[in-house]
Amino acid sequence: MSWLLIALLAVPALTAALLWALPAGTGERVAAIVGSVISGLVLIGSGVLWWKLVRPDGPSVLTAGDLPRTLPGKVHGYAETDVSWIPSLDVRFHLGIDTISMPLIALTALLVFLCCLYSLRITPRAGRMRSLIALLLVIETGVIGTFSALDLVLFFLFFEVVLIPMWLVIDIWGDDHDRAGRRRAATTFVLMTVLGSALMLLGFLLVHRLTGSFDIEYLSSHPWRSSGGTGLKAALLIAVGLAVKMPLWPLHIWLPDAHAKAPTVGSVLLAGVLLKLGSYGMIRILLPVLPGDSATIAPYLGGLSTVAIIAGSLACLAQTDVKRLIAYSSVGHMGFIGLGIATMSPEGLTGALFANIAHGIITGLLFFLAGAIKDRHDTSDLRAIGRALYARLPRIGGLLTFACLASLGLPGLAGFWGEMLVLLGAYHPGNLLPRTTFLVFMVVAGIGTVLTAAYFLRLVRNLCQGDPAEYPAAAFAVDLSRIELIAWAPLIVLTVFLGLWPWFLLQYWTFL
Amino acid sequence: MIATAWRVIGVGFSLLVILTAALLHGVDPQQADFAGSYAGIHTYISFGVRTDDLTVLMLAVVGVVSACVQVYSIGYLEKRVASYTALVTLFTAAMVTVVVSDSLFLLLIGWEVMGACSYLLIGHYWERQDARAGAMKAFLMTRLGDVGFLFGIFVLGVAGDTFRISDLHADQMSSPALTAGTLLLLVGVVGKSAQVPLQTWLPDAMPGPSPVSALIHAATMVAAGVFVIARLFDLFTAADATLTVLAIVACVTMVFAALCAMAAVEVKRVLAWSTVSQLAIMFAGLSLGTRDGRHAALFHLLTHAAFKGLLFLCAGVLLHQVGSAAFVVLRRYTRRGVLRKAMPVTFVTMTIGLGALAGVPGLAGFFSKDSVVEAAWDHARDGSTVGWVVLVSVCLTAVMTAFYCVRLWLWVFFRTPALAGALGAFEADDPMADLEDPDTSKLHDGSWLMLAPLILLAIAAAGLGYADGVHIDWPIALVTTVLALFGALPAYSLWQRGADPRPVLLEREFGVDSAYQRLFVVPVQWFAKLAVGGDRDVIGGYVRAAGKAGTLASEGFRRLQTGNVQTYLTAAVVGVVALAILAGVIGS
Amino acid sequence: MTTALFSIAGAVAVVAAVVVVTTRRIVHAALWLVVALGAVAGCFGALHAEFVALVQILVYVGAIVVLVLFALMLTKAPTNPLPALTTRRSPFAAVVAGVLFLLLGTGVVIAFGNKKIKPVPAGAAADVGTAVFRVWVLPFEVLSVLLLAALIGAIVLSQRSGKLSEPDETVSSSGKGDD
Amino acid sequence: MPLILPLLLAVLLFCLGVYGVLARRNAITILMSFELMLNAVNLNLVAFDAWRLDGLATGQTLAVFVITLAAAEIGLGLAIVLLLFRGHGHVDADTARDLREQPELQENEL
Repeated sequence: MSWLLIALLAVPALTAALLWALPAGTGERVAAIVGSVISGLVLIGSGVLWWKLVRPDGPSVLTAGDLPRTLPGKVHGYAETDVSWIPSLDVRFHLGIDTISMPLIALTALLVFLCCLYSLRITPRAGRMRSLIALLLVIETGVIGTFSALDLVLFFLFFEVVLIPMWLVIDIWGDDHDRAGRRRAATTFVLMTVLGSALMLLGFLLVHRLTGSFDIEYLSSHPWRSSGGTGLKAALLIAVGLAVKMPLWPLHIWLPDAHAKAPTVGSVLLAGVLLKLGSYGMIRILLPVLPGDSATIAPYLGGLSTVAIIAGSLACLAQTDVKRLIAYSSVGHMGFIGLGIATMSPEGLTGALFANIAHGIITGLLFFLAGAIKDRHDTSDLRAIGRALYARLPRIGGLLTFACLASLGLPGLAGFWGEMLVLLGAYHPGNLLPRTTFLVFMVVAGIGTVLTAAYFLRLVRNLCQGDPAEYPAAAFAVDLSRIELIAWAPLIVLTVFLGLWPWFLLQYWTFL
Repeated sequence: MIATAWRVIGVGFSLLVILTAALLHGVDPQQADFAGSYAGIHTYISFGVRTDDLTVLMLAVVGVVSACVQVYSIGYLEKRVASYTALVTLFTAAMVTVVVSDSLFLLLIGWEVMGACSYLLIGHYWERQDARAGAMKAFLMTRLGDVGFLFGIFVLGVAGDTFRISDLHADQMSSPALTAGTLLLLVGVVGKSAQVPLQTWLPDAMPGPSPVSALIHAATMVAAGVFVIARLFDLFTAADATLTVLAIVACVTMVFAALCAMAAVEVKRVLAWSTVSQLAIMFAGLSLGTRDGRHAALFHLLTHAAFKGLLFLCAGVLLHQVGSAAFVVLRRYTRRGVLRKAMPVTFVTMTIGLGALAGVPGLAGFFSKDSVVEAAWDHARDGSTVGWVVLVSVCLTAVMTAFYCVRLWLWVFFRTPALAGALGAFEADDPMADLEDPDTSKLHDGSWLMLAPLILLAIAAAGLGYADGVHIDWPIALVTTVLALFGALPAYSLWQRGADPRPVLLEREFGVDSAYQRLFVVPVQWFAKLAVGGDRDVIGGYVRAAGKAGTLASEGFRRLQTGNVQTYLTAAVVGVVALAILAGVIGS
Repeated sequence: MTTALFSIAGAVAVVAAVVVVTTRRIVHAALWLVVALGAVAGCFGALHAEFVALVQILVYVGAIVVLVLFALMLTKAPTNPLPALTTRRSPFAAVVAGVLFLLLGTGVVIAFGNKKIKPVPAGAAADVGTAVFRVWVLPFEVLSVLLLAALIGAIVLSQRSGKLSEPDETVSSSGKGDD
Repeated sequence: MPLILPLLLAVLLFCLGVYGVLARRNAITILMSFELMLNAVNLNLVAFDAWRLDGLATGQTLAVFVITLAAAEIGLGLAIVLLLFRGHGHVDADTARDLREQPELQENEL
C-alpha cells in the first residue's frame, strides 16, 4: 500500500471534481492557478516517488549483474497496492511502479504541469477554462493510472478514462475556424481508439482464459510461453488494440487530424503522453506475457513500423500545415519506437523506452511552438503564415529550429539515443527473430532518418528562413512571452540534458 | 552586448584549445572514461576522452584556425553576430569533441553537431535562396553519409564488443565484419568530406559567410573525415577491400574536383572544388595503408588547413570589399589594375596561399604534396597497384591544381595586356560590362582585425613545410615542379590571349547535381505526394467508408420507422407467429 | 341441445364478424358488430353463463356500440360505401391472420380435441355475485379505480382547449437548447 | 358439448379481429375489431370455466372484468380517435404518421 502513488492518482481527479463543484465565476478565475498548483504538487510527488524508487538503498535499482536475463518488461513492482476489487471477475486493484513506468509517470506529471502553467496566461478562444483544466487533470489521472496499473482490467479502465476527456478537449477547445473538422477529428479519434481498446480487452480476456489471471505481475513471471492458437489470437488482438493508440501505420489515420485540430495543450498531451500508452502497453503487457506469440508477430510489427517511418516522413514532406506536419512526424517517431519493441532485444527495448521519453519532451515542445505560431497568425497553414520567421519572431524561430534539430535525431540532443538504440537493436534482434529481415528494417529506417531530416529542414526553410522584405512583421506579433519561456524552458533543458547525459535514464533499464 | 560576450567566449575558447594542445604536447597517450552505462544488458555505452599525437595535432590546427576565424569575423560580420559567434564556437567545440573522443558515440555527437552547425552557418544569410538551398543540401547529404557511419559504428562496436575506440582492435573482429564496418564508416567519411559521389554539397555551401567556409574547409567538418580514418587507421589497414575502395574514391574525386575547379568562375567555388580535390589527396595518402602514407596525409591536412583557411579568408576580404567574389565582378576592378593596388596585403597573402596550393617549391603545399607522392611511389615500388593509381592521379591533379591556381590568380589580380582593359573571356557573361568603371575609391584592405589572421596564416602557409623537418627527395621534387609548370603555362598563355575556354561538361560539373535532382529529389517528392494521397484516399477512405456504412445502415433502419402503427403491429404479430412456429419446431 | 344452440349462435357470430371486418360501409360495420356481440352473448347463454351474457348485452350492445355510433357521428363518417376502407396491406394481413388461425386452431385441437363440457347451470347472478364479492373483491375494487382513471382520461383527452399545443412547443424549444 | 367448439369459435373470432386491426383503415373500425378480439377472449374464459367447474366461477368473473375493461378501453380509444379527428380532420390510421422518421433532422451525422 503506497499512499503516495494513490495520491498521485486521486489528487488530480478530486481536484477536477472540486473545480466543477465550484461556482462558475470563481471556477473560471482560479482554474488555471489551482491546476498549476495541483499538477505542480503531482510533479513533486512523482519526483519523490522516483527518488524513493531509485535511491541507492532502494528496492528497484537493478543492474546487469543482479539477476539473470529475464523477459523484457518483467515487473519488479514497487509502491504496490494490491487489494481485491471485483472478486467474481478475478479483478484486483493492483497498482505498482518500476523503473520502466516511473519516467513515463514523471513525464506525464511534467507535461500536465507545463500545460496548466501555460494556460495561466494563454487560453483557447473558447474559454471555459474551468472545464479544460479539470479535463486535463482527469487525463493526468488516467494516464498515470495506466502507467501504474498492474492488473489488465485496471489497465484497460484507466486506458479508457483518458479517451473521453481528450475527445471533449478536441471537440470543444479545438480549431476555432473549422467546427466540422474538429468534430470529425474528435469523433474519428474516439471511435478508432475505442475500437482499439475493445479489441485489446478481448485480448485480455483471452489471456485470462489461457492463464487464469489478470495480474500483470503474476503473468510477467509466469508467461505463456507456447505459441500459436489462442495465445496468438490474444497477442494479435492486444497488439492491434495498442497499435491503434500508438499509432502504427496504417492505423494512424486519426492522429494527424486529432493533433492538428486540438488546442495547443491538447496536442501537447496527445503527442507527449497519450501515444505512449500504446508503446508502454506493448512493453509492459505484450512482450512479457506472451513472449512466444510476440515473437511470431514481431516481424510484422517491425515491418509496419518501418513503413510508418517512411510513410510518415514522406507524408510530412508534402504537408502544408505546420501542426499536421508535426503530427505526421509523430507517426514516424512512433514507428521507431514500434521497431524497437519489435526487435525484442535489450537495446531495442531500451531505445524504445528512451525514445518514448524523448519524443514526449521534444514533440511537446514542438507542439507548444506550433501553437504559439498558430496563435500569432491565427492559422497553421504554412502558406498563410509566410516565411522569414527568423526576422519576425527570432526567438520562436530559433527555438523551432532547435526543436526540429532535436526531433530529427541530432546526436547530442535527446532524440538521438532512442533512435540509435532502436537501430542497434534491429542490428541484432532477439534470439527468436529473423535477423536478415531486421537488417533490412534497420537500413530502411536509417533512410527514414534522412527523410526526417529532409522534412524538418523543409519546414525550417519554408517557415523560418526567407526574405523578410516579402513578409513584413505584423505589428501585433510579439516574440516569446515570459510565460512561454517559463513553460518551455524545462523541455528545452531536458532535451539537451538527456542528449548529453542519456545515462540518467539508461542506467535504470540495464536489466532489460 | 551579448554579441561582445559571445565574441569574447569564442576567441577565448579557441585560445583555450590552443593552450590545451600546447599542454598536451609530448604527454604520453592516455584515455579516460567519464560517464557510461549499459544500454540493455550487454551493450556498454560510454563517453571517454583520449590524447595522443593525432589529438594534439588536430587540436592545434582547430585552435589556430578557429582563433583566426573568430578574430577575422569580428571585422567581417555586421549583423546577427551573437548567433553567428555562438554557432562558430559550438562548431569548434564539436570538432574538438570529435578530436578528443575515445568513444564512438561521443565522436558521432561531435560529428553530427558539426553537420548541424554547418547547416545553420551556411544558412546564415537565410534571406538568400541559394544559401537556404545550400544549407539544406549540406545537411541532408552529410546526414545520408552519417547513417552509414552510424551503421558502421554498430558493426564495428558489436564485432569488437566495445564502443571504445582505444579498445577496438582489428584482430578481435571477423574479416567480413571489419570490411563491412569500415566500408560503412567510409560512407560517412565520404559524405562529411564531400568525396564522390556525395561531393555536390560543398560547392553549394559557398553562400555561407567566408570565415565559416574557411573553418569548414580548413580545420573542421571536412577534415573530420580524414581524422576519423587516421584515428581508426589500424582497422582500415586490416581491411584491404575498404582501402581499395577508398583509393578509387579518392582518385576519382581528386581528378573530378580539379576538373570542376578549372571551369568554375567564382573564387569561392574554385576554392571549394580545390578543397574536395586536396582532401582526396589526403585520402589517397591514407588509402596506401602505410605509416608513411598516413603521415603524409596528416602533413597535408596540416598545411592544407593553413593555406586553405588563408585563401578563404582572402576571398572573404574580396567579398567584403567588393561585394562579390565572381570573376566577372572582380574583373571590372581588375581591368584598371586597381584590386591589387588597393589591397596589397590581401594580394600578397593570397598569392602565398595560391602558391602553396599549387605546390610552388618552398611553400608548405609543395612539401606535403611531395610527401604524399613519395609515399605513393614507395608503395608503388613495392608492387602495389593502388600505389600506382594514386601516384598517377596525384600527379595529374598537381598539373590541374597549378592550372586553376594560376588561372584564378591572373584573372583576378592582373589586367590582360592583350585586351587593353577589357573584361576578357568573362565579357559575354557580364550584363554590366559596358557600364562605367565601378567606384574604386572606397576599395581598401580590410581592418587589421581581418588582416592579422591573414598574415598569421600566410606565414604558416609559407613556413609549415619546414615544420616536419626538411627532407626532400630531389627527383620527386623535380618531377612535381615540372608538372606544376606544365599546368601553369597553359593557364598563363590562355590568360594572355584573353581566353578562358570552359567546356560545358565541366561548367555543369558533369551534370551530377541535376542527375541527383532527377534521381532522388523528384522521386521523393513524388512519393511524398503519393503518401499523402494514400493516407487521404486509401487509408482514410477505409475509415470514412466504415463511418459511411454505419450512417447508411442507420438510414436504412430509420426507413422502417414509418409512423404507421398498423405496420408496427403487423410486424409484431408476424414476429409472434414466427416465434411461436420457431418454438414449436425447436420443441418438437 | 346446447350444442346446437351454440353452433347456431357461433355461426351467426362468425358471419357477422366477417362482415364487420370486410364491409365498406362503416355504419354497417357498427351495426353488424351488434349482431356479432349479440351472437356471442347467445354463446355465453348456451354455456350456461347467463349473467355474463346479460352483461355482454347490456355493456357491449347497449353502451359500447352506442358509443361507437356516436363516435362515427362525431367524426362525420359517411354512410355510403368507401372505396378504400382497407389498407394496401390487407392481403398480407389476411395471410398473417390465416396463419395465426391455423397455428392457434392446431394448438387447441391438439390440446383439447377430445375434451367434453358438461354444462351445469352455474352462471346465475347469485353465483357470480358471490364469487366476485367473496374471492375477487380486491381486483374488483382495483377495476373500479381503473374505470375512474379511464373516465378522467377520456375527459381530459376530449377536452377542447389550447393546452395541448403548448407541450409541443416546449419540446421543440428544449430540443433547440442543446445545439 | 365438445370443448373444441367454443375454442375454435374463439380462435376464429380472434383472427378476424386481428385481420381487422391490421387491415382496416378507419380508426373506429380498428376499435371494433379490438372488441371482436376481446370477445374471443371472453368466449375462451367462459368455455374453460364451464369445462373446469372450479366452483369459484373464475372464468365468468374474469369475463365480466374484461367486459368492464373493454368499456374503459373503448371510452379512451374513442377519445383518442376524436382527438385525432380534431387535429387532422380524418380518422385514417394509415395516414396518421406523425411519429415517422423526419428526414430533415438528419444533419448531425458523421
